[in-house]
Amino acid sequence: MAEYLQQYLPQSLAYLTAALVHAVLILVVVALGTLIFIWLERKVSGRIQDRLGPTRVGGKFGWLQTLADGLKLITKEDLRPASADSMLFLIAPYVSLCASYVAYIALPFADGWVAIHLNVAVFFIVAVLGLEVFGVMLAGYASGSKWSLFGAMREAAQVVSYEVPLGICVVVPVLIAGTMDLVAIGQMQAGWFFNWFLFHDPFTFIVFWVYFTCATASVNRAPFDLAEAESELVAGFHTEYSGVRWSIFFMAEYSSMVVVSALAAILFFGGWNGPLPITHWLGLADSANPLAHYVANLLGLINFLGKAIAGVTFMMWVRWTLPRLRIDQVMATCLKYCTPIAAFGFAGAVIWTFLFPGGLVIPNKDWVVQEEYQLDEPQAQSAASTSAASTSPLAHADSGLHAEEHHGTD
Amino acid sequence: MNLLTEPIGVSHYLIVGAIMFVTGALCMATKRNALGVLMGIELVLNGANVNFVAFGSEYLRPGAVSMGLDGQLIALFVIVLAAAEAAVALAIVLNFYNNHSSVDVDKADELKG
Amino acid sequence: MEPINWHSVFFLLFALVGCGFSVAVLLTSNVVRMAFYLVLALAATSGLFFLAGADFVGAMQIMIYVGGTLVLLIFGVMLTARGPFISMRTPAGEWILGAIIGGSLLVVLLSAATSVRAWRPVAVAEGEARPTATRLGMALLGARVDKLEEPDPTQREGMSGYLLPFEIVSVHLLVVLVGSAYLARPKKRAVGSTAETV
Amino acid sequence: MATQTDDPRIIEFDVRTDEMLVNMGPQHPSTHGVLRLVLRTDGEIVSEATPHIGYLHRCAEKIGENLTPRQWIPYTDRMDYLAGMNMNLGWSLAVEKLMNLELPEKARHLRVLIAEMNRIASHLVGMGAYGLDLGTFSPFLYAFREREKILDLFEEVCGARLTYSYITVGGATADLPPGWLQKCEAFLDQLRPVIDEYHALLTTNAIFVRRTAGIGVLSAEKAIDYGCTGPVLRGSGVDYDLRRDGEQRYTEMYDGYAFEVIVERDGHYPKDHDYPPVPKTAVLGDCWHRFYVRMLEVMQAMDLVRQAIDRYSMCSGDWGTPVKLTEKLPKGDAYMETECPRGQMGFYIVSNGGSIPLRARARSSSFCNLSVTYDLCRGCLIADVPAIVGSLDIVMGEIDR
Repeated sequence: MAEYLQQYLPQSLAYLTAALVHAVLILVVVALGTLIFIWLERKVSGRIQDRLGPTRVGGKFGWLQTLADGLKLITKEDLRPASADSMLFLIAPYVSLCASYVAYIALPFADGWVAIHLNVAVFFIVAVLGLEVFGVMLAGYASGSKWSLFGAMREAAQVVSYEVPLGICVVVPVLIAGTMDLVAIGQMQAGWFFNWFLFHDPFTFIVFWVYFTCATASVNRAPFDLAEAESELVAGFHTEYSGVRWSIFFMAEYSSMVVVSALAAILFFGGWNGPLPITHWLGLADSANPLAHYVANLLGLINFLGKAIAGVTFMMWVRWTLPRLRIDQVMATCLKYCTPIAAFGFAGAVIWTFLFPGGLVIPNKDWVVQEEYQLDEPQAQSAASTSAASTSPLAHADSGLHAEEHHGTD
Repeated sequence: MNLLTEPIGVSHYLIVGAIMFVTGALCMATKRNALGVLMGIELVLNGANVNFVAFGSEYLRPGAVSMGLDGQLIALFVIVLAAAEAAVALAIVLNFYNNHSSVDVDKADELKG
Repeated sequence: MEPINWHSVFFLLFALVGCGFSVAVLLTSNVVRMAFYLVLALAATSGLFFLAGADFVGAMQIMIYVGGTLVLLIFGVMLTARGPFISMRTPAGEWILGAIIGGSLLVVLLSAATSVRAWRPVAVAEGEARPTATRLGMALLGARVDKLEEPDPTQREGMSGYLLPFEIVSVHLLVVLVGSAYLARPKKRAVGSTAETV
Repeated sequence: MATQTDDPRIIEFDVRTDEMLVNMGPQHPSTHGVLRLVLRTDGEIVSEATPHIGYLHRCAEKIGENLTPRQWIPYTDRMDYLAGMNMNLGWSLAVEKLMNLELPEKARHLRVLIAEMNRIASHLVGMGAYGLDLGTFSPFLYAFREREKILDLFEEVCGARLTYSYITVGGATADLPPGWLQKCEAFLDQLRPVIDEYHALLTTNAIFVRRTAGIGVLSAEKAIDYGCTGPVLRGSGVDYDLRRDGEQRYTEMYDGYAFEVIVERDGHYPKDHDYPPVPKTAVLGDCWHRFYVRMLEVMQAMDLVRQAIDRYSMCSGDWGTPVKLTEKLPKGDAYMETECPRGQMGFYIVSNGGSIPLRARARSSSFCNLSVTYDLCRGCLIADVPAIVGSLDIVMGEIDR
């Protein structure tokens, strides 16, 4: 893109524009996603509770309800308590949003459709999501309210603890795939749905549920929403926030929900690969025609977003069904159940991959293996096309990984 | 010399590392809050890490001149040990706080717990 | 006009953020803000690591340093943040002394950093840096895949791998875990009376 | 996480933190109206929880000294606004006792029918709001959905949905409308399976059990000492229900009705055969038992309503004519206690012979039940405070009057 723009603009401007376009694209995904997911949450909760949810604004289904609410929030007064540490109070929501926004950078939306093709993408996303806690802690401390401080302390304790089992769970698919590159992990699960890592072995199946539990906890959703437990702490860390800043916390929460669900989709549910290898049958995925590849990717995008939305909806279902845990029970759940189960699953997956390398039931195994060897070429292409705005060493960070892997294991 | 057009070398990284190291050392020297001292230590370690990564970077120093992976490996060890150090130091600070109801390091002059 | 080197631009950005906030850590007396500035400084450093082609170390920096260590630190700050401790001022004398020593140290370090010819910038073709995660992992397990082509056999032997340090660090972490749990263990104490540690 | 050890002077702690004074309420999502709890906390641990009341004080008793008993009936509605019918009934019985009025049989069954229906409605709110206190929203709306149906029925009876003023001195203001009994039976039929849903969502839910079992244990002795009544008392295992043990004028209303007092005997509750068993972690007198007693009382009330429907439809004659608005009261005083959904609600009336009483007083059940908070909340976690206060199921309108 930058190269294309360079024909018309000075070089520096061309790169900046290209970078801005990418950044804005992701921001649109975040913002639009939040709008849609808040609407979805209200619809889902409404249906669960025998209500209709929003019905008026924007037609029959209340499509525009969130937009109307957003406008209302923007016009609201931006309150700041007198006892607040004003600088930190003002910055905190943006810290939260940044953390979950940055995670999108390494998230592939389809085969090769990723802002920056990192070869440590899994690690990067998990690491960056962990930063969201800073916004919450700063908000809690800076508000100068005791309820906020309680919320912040709970959040800190909870997120730090849950990062341990979450990390172990994430390592399991990485271990099976042999790479931390999300694009490569996605490509490995192409084909039928039993190629998905969820069905790779019984241990990954267990580990997925642990992952989802820990992910729910780490993005602060019920039944782990201790930091904002409204029946105990009024509203926890965002008690003192109003208007735009409050809605930014909301945006951060929803966008990180999407990130963890999307990560689950890639790590366990085959990412952009549908349950049936339709694009393969149609010859779209392997076609040399760039348009066919584009169509395949578009289908993949729909697939991927569908899985992510399903994950988020599942979180909503859980939220509107279960009571909230107490803080000591949350910690006990993490340390007594999630961590040992995740560790057990990890050990099991290690043994399984050692005994049955390449999985147990993959009838068209040759095809998958073939895919693996073909990795380099499309990846180099995608890296070149998508990473124009990124810095150079990052963009090309991936090529040669697999060659090296075989080299190393020999 | 135009910084925007010139390539970046190891020395640039070393300058950043030096600044971080010195601010960290000064933090350790001047802060009275034990946690501030701890943060100074983190800065010092971080400054050193910048240097290691710069020396090990194949991008900055291609070929055999580079430390290669050793730089990055040492940086990794430093990060891990810094985490360990922070955990222990924090435990000490909290213990100190329990005993003295203060985190002022100037009060830690008793040589007994 | 010379083409802009984007690598340098990003380096400048991250370097300025990193150095700026480390100085801010030094200058502020509010311990919570200090922690916040430190977070930003360390995050910017991880950006520098990414720029130097050390993507694994960069992610590690975010994950462990920023996400783990600093959350722990802020936790400690919040536990001990009572009125007088939030901002403890340093006497002016110490500042002057510190500035002199720090300034001279900085001068020494800077002159050293800029004077070595081998550390001067070299123009490197883009895309030369290769992913490091696998090689690092292999090195930690004792196999140096990056040194296989080492022409000097003596060097090849000396840099065989990091299995032993890796194991030592693992055990060390365990020890630290136990140790810090021991240090911060709950103590029984009678209300009202002073030290009676069990 | 520090918890209290046996010796109250020894407190285990990880890090010495400052004790904080936190105001929970009067504007707080889970304090059931305008209760203000002042919490003294050490981190997450509550070392003291002091309830402060009076934010809803409306001088109801003083107003009662300036109105005739029938005029004061609407004020009793606004005491326990979730169980207005029971309040009307209590006051009416007190006045009838003073006037020594005898009611026709039909009025007796009508009162049982209406009072038990209101008990169901009240317990449904209590259950839903308790779910809300524990952080689950949906059961609240499910409970309100059923309560709406009861309110619809009440609306047909008396035109009001919350403040009924239906039961009055001398009987009720009107007879039940034609066809109402069938609707009522249809409602009971569809409520029965819904109750199982509530059990699935709350009573047997693992998280719910972990949040409530063994939390806020109120021993039987302490419950009696504090004057707790109603489900709070029965949840502690004390076999006491005014419908059986009360004054004769009240118990004779329930003469011939088959019902068992909901109280635990040997680990079992009456009528709990098709119900989930008591979880192993639950201790008699904890939040779970108080909640469970309420759930079973809904079943009990449904039985009573069915019996009342049968007996009411068999009666002929008068439903009880209300006394004149300005009927003269005999000189003297009378005190009458009834079993309201929240416990023992007493009304006291003193008259000097005029039509306006000299004194009108109320003994509030929620007031006594609330007084145990201080004891129960000591040493618990902040999250347990809403769980404990919610399990007492207080209504501030009744406490502050």
